[in-house]
Amino acid sequence: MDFSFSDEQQMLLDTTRRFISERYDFEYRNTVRDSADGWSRETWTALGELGLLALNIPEQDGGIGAGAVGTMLVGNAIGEGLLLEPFLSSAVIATQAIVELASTQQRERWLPTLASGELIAVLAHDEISTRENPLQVETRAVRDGDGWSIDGNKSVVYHAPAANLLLVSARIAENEIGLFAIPSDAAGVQLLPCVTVDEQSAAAIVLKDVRVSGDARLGGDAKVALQSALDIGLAALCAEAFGAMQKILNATIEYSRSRVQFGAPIGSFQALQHRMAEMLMHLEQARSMSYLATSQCTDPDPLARRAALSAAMARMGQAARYIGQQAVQLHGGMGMTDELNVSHYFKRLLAFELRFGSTDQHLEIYRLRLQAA
Amino acid sequence: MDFSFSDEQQMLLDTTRRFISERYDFEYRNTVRDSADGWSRETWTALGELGLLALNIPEQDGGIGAGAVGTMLVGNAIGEGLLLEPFLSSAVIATQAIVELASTQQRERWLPTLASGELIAVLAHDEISTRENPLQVETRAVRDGDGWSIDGNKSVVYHAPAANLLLVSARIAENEIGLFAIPSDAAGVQLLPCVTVDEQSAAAIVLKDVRVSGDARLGGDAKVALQSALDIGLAALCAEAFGAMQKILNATIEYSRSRVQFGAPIGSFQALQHRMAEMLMHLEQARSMSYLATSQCTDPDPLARRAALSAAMARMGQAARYIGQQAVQLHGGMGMTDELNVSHYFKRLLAFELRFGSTDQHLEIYRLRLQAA
Amino acid sequence: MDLDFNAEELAFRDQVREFLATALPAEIRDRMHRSDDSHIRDDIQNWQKILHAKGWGAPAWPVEFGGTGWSKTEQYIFETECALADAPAQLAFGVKMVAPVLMRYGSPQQQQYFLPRILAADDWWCQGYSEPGSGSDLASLKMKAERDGGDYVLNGQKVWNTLGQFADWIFCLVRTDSSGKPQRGISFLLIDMKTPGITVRPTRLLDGTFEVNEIWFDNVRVPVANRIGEENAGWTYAKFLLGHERTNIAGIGASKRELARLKQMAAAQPKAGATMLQDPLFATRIAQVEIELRALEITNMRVIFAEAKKHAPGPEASMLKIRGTEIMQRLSELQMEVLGPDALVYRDSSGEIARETSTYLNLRKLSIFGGSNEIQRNIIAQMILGL
Amino acid sequence: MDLDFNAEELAFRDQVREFLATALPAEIRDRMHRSDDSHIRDDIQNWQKILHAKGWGAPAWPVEFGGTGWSKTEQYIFETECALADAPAQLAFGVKMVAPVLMRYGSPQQQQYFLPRILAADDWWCQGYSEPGSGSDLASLKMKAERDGGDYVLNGQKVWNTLGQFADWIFCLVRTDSSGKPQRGISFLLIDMKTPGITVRPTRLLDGTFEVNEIWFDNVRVPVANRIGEENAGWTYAKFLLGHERTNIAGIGASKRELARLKQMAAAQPKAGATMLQDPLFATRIAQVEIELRALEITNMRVIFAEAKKHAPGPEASMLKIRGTEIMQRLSELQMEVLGPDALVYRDSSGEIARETSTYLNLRKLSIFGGSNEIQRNIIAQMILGL
Repeated sequence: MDFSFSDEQQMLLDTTRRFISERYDFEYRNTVRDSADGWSRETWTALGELGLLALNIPEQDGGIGAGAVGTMLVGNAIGEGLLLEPFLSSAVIATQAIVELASTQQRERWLPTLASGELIAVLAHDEISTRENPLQVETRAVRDGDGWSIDGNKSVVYHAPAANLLLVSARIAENEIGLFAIPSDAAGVQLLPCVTVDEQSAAAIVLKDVRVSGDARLGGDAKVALQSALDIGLAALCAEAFGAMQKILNATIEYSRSRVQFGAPIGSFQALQHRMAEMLMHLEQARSMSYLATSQCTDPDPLARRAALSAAMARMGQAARYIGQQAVQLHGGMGMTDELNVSHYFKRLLAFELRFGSTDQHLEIYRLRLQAA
Repeated sequence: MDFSFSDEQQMLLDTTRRFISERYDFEYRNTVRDSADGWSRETWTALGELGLLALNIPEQDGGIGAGAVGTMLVGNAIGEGLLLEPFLSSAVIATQAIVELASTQQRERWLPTLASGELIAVLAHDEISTRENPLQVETRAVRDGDGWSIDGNKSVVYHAPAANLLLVSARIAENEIGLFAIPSDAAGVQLLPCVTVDEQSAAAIVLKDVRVSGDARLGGDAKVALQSALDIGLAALCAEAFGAMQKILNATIEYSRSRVQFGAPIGSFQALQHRMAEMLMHLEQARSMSYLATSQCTDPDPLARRAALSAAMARMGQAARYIGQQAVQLHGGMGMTDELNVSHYFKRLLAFELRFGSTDQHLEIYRLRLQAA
Repeated sequence: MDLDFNAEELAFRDQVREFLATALPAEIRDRMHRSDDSHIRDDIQNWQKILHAKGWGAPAWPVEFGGTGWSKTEQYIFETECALADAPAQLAFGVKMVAPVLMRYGSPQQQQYFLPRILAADDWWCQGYSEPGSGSDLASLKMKAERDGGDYVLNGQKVWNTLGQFADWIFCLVRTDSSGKPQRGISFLLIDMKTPGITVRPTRLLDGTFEVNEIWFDNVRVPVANRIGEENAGWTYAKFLLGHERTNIAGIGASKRELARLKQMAAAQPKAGATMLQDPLFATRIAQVEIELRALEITNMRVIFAEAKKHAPGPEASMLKIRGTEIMQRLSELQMEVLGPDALVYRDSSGEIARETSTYLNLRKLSIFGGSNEIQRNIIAQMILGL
Repeated sequence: MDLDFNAEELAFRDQVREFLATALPAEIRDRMHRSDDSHIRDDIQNWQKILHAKGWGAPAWPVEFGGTGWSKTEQYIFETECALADAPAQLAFGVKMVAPVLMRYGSPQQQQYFLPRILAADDWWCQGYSEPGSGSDLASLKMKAERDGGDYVLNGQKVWNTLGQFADWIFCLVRTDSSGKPQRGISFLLIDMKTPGITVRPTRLLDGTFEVNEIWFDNVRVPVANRIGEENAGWTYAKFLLGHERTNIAGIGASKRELARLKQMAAAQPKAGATMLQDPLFATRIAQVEIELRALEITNMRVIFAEAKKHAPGPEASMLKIRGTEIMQRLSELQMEVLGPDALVYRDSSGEIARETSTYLNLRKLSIFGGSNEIQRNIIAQMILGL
């Protein structure tokens, strides 16, 4: 039992936090949000220069190989800073899928540019059918000479408009899923851009007879690697959510100290004090569950991994909702405005509840396992 | 829409309340509780003299025919006074079953003595099997010449040790239930007395080859009448529970006004004020649902009746738990003692949650209806 | 005791339903159904004109002022049916807020000028109460009104002004005396929004909409004749108004409408070979809110019944406000949960805003505005429990 | 970061498990399993003697006083395993409460006399803190101790004294000075329960049991030598003690044990052709509490890890107390719900008390005693959040 972090891990956290405090304050973030792209290439390049895009690239591939704990700490800071750049999408999930599945040639082609930020890749996986079963893909890839022809519809893919490369999951046979690397400007690929509730750029993707060569496919059956990439992404998303929760609670405590009503700071009212105490307990339970997700997201036992990750998501979803809603409530009308950061954290936490399965879905996964035991 | 009560109804409430305040204070109640029988014959006779045991006897049978509303108001007062006498068991449920099913001869025999309190009858119905389905009776009655032989096990029957007459439900055929009036001292009847969590006298009943004559049976198939008696009983139990909730909340408010900690009455602390405000909202929602149960417990449409009664039980069970637990909590250590009435109300409310189906069971009944709609 | 409507009440309800079925323009109803606020000023004003033509422009007003003379129960039935039919809510600031104050405390001239114009939707009213430092603690408001001849000269700022961007008139609480207790020294003014020196700045909310405003007053001159009642007695009028604002605060009709929508959504959402409505846990969540709403409906009718006897809305309205807003927020949570990952899309490629998500965000205000739910709990503790 | 126990910690756990499997007498374990308190004094004392013989009589004490010298983690493992094995909890008043005060503030004579006797279960200790008017507001205590030669003369009343009916000694907070702030003027005395003038009156609780007492002091003479530390400095010692009382406050082991029992009960209770464990709603309720417990277990270990570095238990213990007691109460609610109507029977015809029902009633105390959960929230707000 050890809750300390290595010097290297701590440095990742400090580096990211320092970058955010120096280069990505709330005002700058709002400029980025209001820009046409909704994210900042400049920030992205800087993150690459700091090495943060190489966290999930193994050392032998020229990366940092920071593992789940390093990713968690950076994720915390990214959640704290509400970054709008595709860290989770490209540097965690897509990178992990490539690391797991790609051939030597593909690795050499993609990993260095992923690390620098030149290449942005996103996993185009979710569909209507994956809501109930994350591996139930309806997009189909059929043989087309040496290559493949791909047809299907992908629902909201975070940061797809920013991506050069789409990693598209497609069903090849009844029980086989392939992962295909498709340039986002390939013929037959149509992006339907949208803005997510947490104001990130995303797109639904329509694939119509998209022809790719044989070497566009990464590895063989992609099911295990897909699940692995999604699970590592889930743990990183938990880390982001925890960072956001911590910040929104701190903002609430600060606000309650300075906001005076009836001649006293509202933080001196016992009912509000107890509310904030409750928020803190949610926060600490969420921190514990974020640790659990991080330490179990690479567990080779799929059942134990599922149970731990679902427990984490169920508990953190509950914390996200309670902390988020109460933070807005305690800010009063100010919490409803776009002007304070509290509403932005609130929306990020709402998106957390909606990505990677809802609180109830994870509760169900956990409950079914409990009933089967 | 009319929430007023008739003068007659209001008088029933006033009469019962006056009787309790003059003759059944907390001290007296504790003497009754600690007595060997656990209830007071003297009180029972007095209730009969006040006419309160004839509430559910129709006027043409010499009763008051006060209906569900009158029963509710008396039930409120009985819950407020935490009476230990078999009002609900005998004067409501058993009386209703007799009124619904009994022949003229049986009515003439039983109803006058029920009204005076001389006769105490209880419905011996619940078994292990009725927990899931209230009409799933495993006790069997088989023909024995002109009469019947009855075998089975009845679980906790409130006030059975006080009863002269047991109304025993028994299966006659696959889809037919008979109700049999059996003297409690009949051969083959064994009472296993127990004390309930709300300190009322009760018993499990073992029936071994209990022989009764043909005229011991009340009416034909008893299913409809049984459900009717149980439903009227349920509404009356809701009324008792509401009375108890109101009293325990008032006791809590009073206590919070007088108990001084940190130099101020604890009722001046905002967190506790808000807790009591929440308790009040539960109370008012419970009152509304008690009204609903009362007005729907005789609804001829069985589905509408089920939905309304289950909604009432689910909501009132939730209120009973919240109000009961918080009342003990706000009384601090004193709430844990036998000395104050708060713990007695708390236990009465706990029993409310366990009788006539749990909160979750009623939620399920309601939910299934909603899904079927 | 009878929980059901009697024959007369049912007949009245049928009359309202029939009117709504024929008189509510389809395009308004459809926009309301989609929470489309793009024509909100016109939709509200046009509907008010239709109601006025029918003689139903002011359900709660006495007949002598052009009201319906309806009982509390009839008013409740009317509002509930309107909400169920997706009719726009009447603009409360005129009909329900400033009008009762005018009727009770206004001068004959004020009454004669303003009340008919409110009925006929000639004027759009808004409210100037909250200030940056005065939210829950309203009595601490600071906006100065200094006498200068026959005028007050106003300087200061109001916030959380709802829909004031469309307003012709605003009623304001202003400080006319700072010497005594804060509740003393407040006056109640009616102000023409076209008066020079008024600047309206919309506040961007978390859902991207602009439904509240900051209003700046820079040497704004308001005739003394536009004051309601006595100088420095505004707090009395504001408290009177507060009671009236809360008559339909439980929002039973709106919640019933959204509950029905929730069930439809859940019945259409696939889950485990069936639908989300068939999911035991989710259906239990729906059942719980439906039961809570049923209880609140009865509680609401009880309050109406009691008020009809003693006339003034009491602190019970605080309970209706808390539970009513909790139910509305809960329904919007559950609707969002039915959408699941689809609720992530806030604005799709056609620029369409996702109704359920934006509603969820927007409805966080319910427990904050109109006297926060914490303030309501204080009121319950103090006014009902006597703590 | 590693959430799992390392090899040494696992080896230690196995050692504890093996010891418990062999050394815990079956009849004690069975009584504890049934929540049978009929032999509670003997069971606790006998188990303490067994632990003492093994050298484990005082897991948290330093070696020089006869303790184990175990790390915080080892102490946590030991207590968790003991609870899982249905071993009686050690009597906290001696080993965990008065002993740390003696070690830190006691005189050498006091240490030499009392500590070995605590270890060997020679003395049963109890606590005299609360008074009728001083519950949450402990500093307002009034019990008078007046100097008379080499003695204090005590007059007053203590309440909520747990298991004092068996006690040989009591440690008391008494008032030796009423002139200044209430926290000043309190002294900490060790009192022989056989001293003339002490009357113990058991308090009947809502579950019919007698586990707390009122203690009356009528001119009770206590030698000044039995005072801990300085006169009027007792509040300091009490605060020090309070921290120590809360090390294992989350009760992870006990909750894990009761969770396992809950699942067994649910798996044995028929429901709809299957069992209650197969019921989606009830299983969800179990899942929620299991997840909360898993999170609290990690939170608890985090607190232990942090404490091991800075030594003093901090206000984080308040979080563990609140969540830990909520979980224990929730588990007992759910056990009672499995029993359903059977939980109505409190005492059956054989005089047997229903375990689950009486436990449910009894555990209401968890959120009240040991610093109510409201007081803990105050502590969190003030000490952690700085409000």
